[in-house]
Amino acid sequence: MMNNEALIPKVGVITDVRIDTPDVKTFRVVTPDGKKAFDHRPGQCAMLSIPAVGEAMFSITSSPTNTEYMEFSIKKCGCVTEWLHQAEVGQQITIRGPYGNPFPVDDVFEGKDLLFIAGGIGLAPLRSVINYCRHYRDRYGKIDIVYGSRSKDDLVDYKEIIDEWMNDDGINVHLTIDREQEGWDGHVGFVPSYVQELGFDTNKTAVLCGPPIMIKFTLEGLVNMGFDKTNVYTTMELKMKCGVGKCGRCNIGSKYVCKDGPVFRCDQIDELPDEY
Amino acid sequence: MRKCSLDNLQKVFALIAENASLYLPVDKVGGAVFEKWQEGTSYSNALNTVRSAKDFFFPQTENMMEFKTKGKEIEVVDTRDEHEDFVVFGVRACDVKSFEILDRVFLCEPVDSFYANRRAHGVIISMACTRPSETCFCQTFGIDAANPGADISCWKTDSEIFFEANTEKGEKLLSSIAALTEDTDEAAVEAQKAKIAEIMKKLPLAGITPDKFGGGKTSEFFNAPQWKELSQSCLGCGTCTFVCPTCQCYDIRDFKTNDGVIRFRCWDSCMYSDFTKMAHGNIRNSQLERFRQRFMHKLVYYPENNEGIFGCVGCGRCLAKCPISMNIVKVMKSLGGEA
Amino acid sequence: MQKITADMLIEKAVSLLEAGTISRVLGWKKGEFDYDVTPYVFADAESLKKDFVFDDFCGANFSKYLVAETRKAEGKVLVFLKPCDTYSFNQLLTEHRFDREAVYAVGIPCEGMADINKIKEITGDGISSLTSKGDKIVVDTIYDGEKEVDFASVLAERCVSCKSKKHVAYDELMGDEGDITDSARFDEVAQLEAMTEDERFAFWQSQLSKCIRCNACRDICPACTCEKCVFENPESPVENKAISDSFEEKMFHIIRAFHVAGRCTDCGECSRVCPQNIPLHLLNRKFIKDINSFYGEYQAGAEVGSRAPLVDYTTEDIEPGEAVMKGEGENA
Amino acid sequence: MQVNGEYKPLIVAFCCNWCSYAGADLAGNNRLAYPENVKIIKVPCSCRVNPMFILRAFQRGADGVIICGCHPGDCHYTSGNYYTRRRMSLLFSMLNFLGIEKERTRVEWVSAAEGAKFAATMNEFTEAVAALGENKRLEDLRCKR
Repeated sequence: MMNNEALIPKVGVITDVRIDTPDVKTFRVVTPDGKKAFDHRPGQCAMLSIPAVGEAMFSITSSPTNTEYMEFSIKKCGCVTEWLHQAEVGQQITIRGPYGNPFPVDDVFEGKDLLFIAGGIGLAPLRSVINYCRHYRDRYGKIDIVYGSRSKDDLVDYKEIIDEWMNDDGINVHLTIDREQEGWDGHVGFVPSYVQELGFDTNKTAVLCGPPIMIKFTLEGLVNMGFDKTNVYTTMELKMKCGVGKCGRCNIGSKYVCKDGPVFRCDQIDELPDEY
Repeated sequence: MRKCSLDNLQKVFALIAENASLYLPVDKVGGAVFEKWQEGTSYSNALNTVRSAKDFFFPQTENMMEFKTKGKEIEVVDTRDEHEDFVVFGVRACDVKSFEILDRVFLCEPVDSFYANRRAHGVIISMACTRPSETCFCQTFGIDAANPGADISCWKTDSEIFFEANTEKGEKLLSSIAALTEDTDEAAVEAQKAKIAEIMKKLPLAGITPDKFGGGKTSEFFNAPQWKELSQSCLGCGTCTFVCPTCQCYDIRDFKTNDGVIRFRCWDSCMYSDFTKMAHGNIRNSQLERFRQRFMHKLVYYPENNEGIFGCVGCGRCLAKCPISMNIVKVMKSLGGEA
Repeated sequence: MQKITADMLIEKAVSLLEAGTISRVLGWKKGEFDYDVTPYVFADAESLKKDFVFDDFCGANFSKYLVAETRKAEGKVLVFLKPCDTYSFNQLLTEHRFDREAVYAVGIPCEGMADINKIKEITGDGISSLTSKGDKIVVDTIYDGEKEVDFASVLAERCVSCKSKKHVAYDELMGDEGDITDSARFDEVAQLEAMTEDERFAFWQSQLSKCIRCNACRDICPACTCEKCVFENPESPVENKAISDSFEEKMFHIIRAFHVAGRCTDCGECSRVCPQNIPLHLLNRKFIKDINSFYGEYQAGAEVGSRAPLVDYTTEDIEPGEAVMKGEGENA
Repeated sequence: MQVNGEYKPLIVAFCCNWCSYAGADLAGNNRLAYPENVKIIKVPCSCRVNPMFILRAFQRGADGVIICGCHPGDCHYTSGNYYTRRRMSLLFSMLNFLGIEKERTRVEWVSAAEGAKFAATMNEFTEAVAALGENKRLEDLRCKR
């Protein structure tokens, strides 16, 4: 009778902690015997928890093509994340997943030109897709990445962007920061307006992630440019407890973000009641 | 169909209790509650229990697992074990239907093993309602109080009790009490059913229909102006949620014991202000939004995901218990343009 | 004494609305049956005439609603206050929880409210209508036709031991003023005190174990007006929605009662709304009885601005050890 | 609390920083014995003791809770212990009303000079609690597994 229970987690070990920005750290997690905890698809999430502190949902930042470990880029903002930010290498946590629907990388995205737009920590879920697409580079068309943050120091994965993404053929990376800063000769301005300035071909499939306000204005901008909402994807975040569409917390309209999302096509979001 | 004299009912209980824990409604100060049968426990005449029967499968608090921590190390201890066999007697038609609604949530993939475990070990004996209350409106959702269903259906007359098995589990249980029951025709039960049908027509809420609601009606009702006045005096307490047989939202929490951590789940309410609160904001900041979520879920979202089945069974508990007497009937009437 | 009717209140409200004295009316809205009224804010004469009711089931204490309502819109809110409600009204004013200038309070006499559960105990379920007739209530049921019950026999528990028929606050009074009644409201507490510790424990264990932690007692309480309740603070270890092995419920109810000790006016709303019918008011009354016995008679809300006993002291106060003995009635 | 199969009452003593904690110190300096199962929690003033602290102590396995502060009139903050006196009078009376044995709770005023009184009080209180046996009425079974 008793079978696998989705709510009972595995133990995971933090094997590396990378300081990305003043409030974002990236954690590398494996099982105690050094393996990847489970397979996942780009855009899926995992529940991480620390006993007696709490459990929270995080998007898996590393690409599925990485078969050795998983990475999570986590911004310090609540009690679980604050605790994680104090954690050292070797600390065990619990992990369960994968949860939610991935980005349609194996069907819809194939052969398309892709435009990734991220703001702040919003790069975390997109990094998984971007690296997946880089790994299977020949399956996809041109890739554009627009990424903005408050300042140069707040750009997550800056090193990877500079050292790897920018050196790839057929990938254009456009970085921007909110305000002028010493030592920054790149673009200055908010992401939505930068996207307008750059002006993209509307045949591209766009993927957005960032703070709600950035998503709102960027989406409006894309629609004005002529993008069809059926070609724009985003990923949502709501309070979650179970991760399997039962506890009722992430319920919006008839959808459960943990199970039916977190990846949504923007025209699907329009059908949901306006609560997000 | 089998029957036995009411005088023999205690003997039937005793026989059932030999093989499994038997629970049944018992009168207490403040209303009937499900209690474990023991020698001398008498079956309540009350129409229904104050709390719903969902506790049997989805208890208010349930330990899920334990953690032992040592330095940086964590051990996850799976504390699940096979639930004991149990029988619940005297469940009304509305509550029987509520199990189907809960099943659709907990038994869909990935199956909730805690719920499934209890469900597999429980046998439900239902009881037809001969005196529904003015707050009853199960017929609104197509539930027949005269045909309560579950593993075994029962009908009680002044002198006898009639049993009809509906499932394999029910057959098995019924055969185990065969020595105390006898075969009978259906005349008495049919007569009672006809009588109940007459009563149902007379109930004050008999005319309520859910036809205006259902899947795909989100845009029609979500921004309805009525929400404001409906939710106006809602206290944001969890009474309706916790007495409701179909509300199944839960919270998962940790409790630090003296030598470890217990992770448990407990009922939660979408009416509570912290239900959707995250570290960086809350998607439902006002009571209006939270109130709307509860009723939209029962009347629109749930049916949308479950072939038109509504998330309410018309048991009337929220009508009787809401501190401010706001309830799903008033919501349906108001949104449906009847009030 | 002339009985106040809904029509008289509607007339009063309409005239005040028309005179521009008030902008809205906090009143009772007609329900599905004759007993399930809902607190409601009426904004015009039309809706008042259509839905406003005042009968034997209008028990809800409106004082707490004023905290939120007075912040919502311009103009004064008309509120009808029964004598017991006026104590909560004053207590909230003492704690500066709403602006007195934003309220127009009309005191209305009250002969007590009926408890639908008590009626059902006599008549059974299936009530199709309720009509007040002198000191009787005529109950029509779908099963047994009309039955008459004595109003006195179905009086709500808190009204049986009514502490006051005198209003302690109003802008205008309708009907006649009553007196502070010499109620026997502490009798039940005294009976419990007279029991042994074991008996008391058994009593409360059986009562509090029924609790489902719905928080209705807290949310309805006119003394519980914290913007953020301690039981909702994720930083505190007490934020716990679960009932668990009987400790959490006890903790919740002790702390709930303690937090309103000295401020509770004994309005009885907590017991009225409890879906599990736990006599929660006995906890509050125990505090009131002890306060009276230890520090002298004190009625929260009797006057605006009075200092609550727990934010006050004298150098001669009773010692806790003696207090516990006295509270148990041994030295009383 | 069971220690090597033998019942020893676990006592939580909330002691104010200025008088009672110093009193406990003095008891130690003077080699005055009091039971090792008395666990002292230092608080800035006896009125810092939130009723919830007391309930939590019982939940976590205390068999008795005692609050010690400066003598009335001697409070370092002038009036803190007067409030303590009122609060604890009401709280302890309430606990007793709920059937919690009244011997499990106590308030005692102990000055910095009263090391002997501190030790005597703890001995006496521990004995009184020991006579009652384990705290069963305010326990949390989850903590005792």
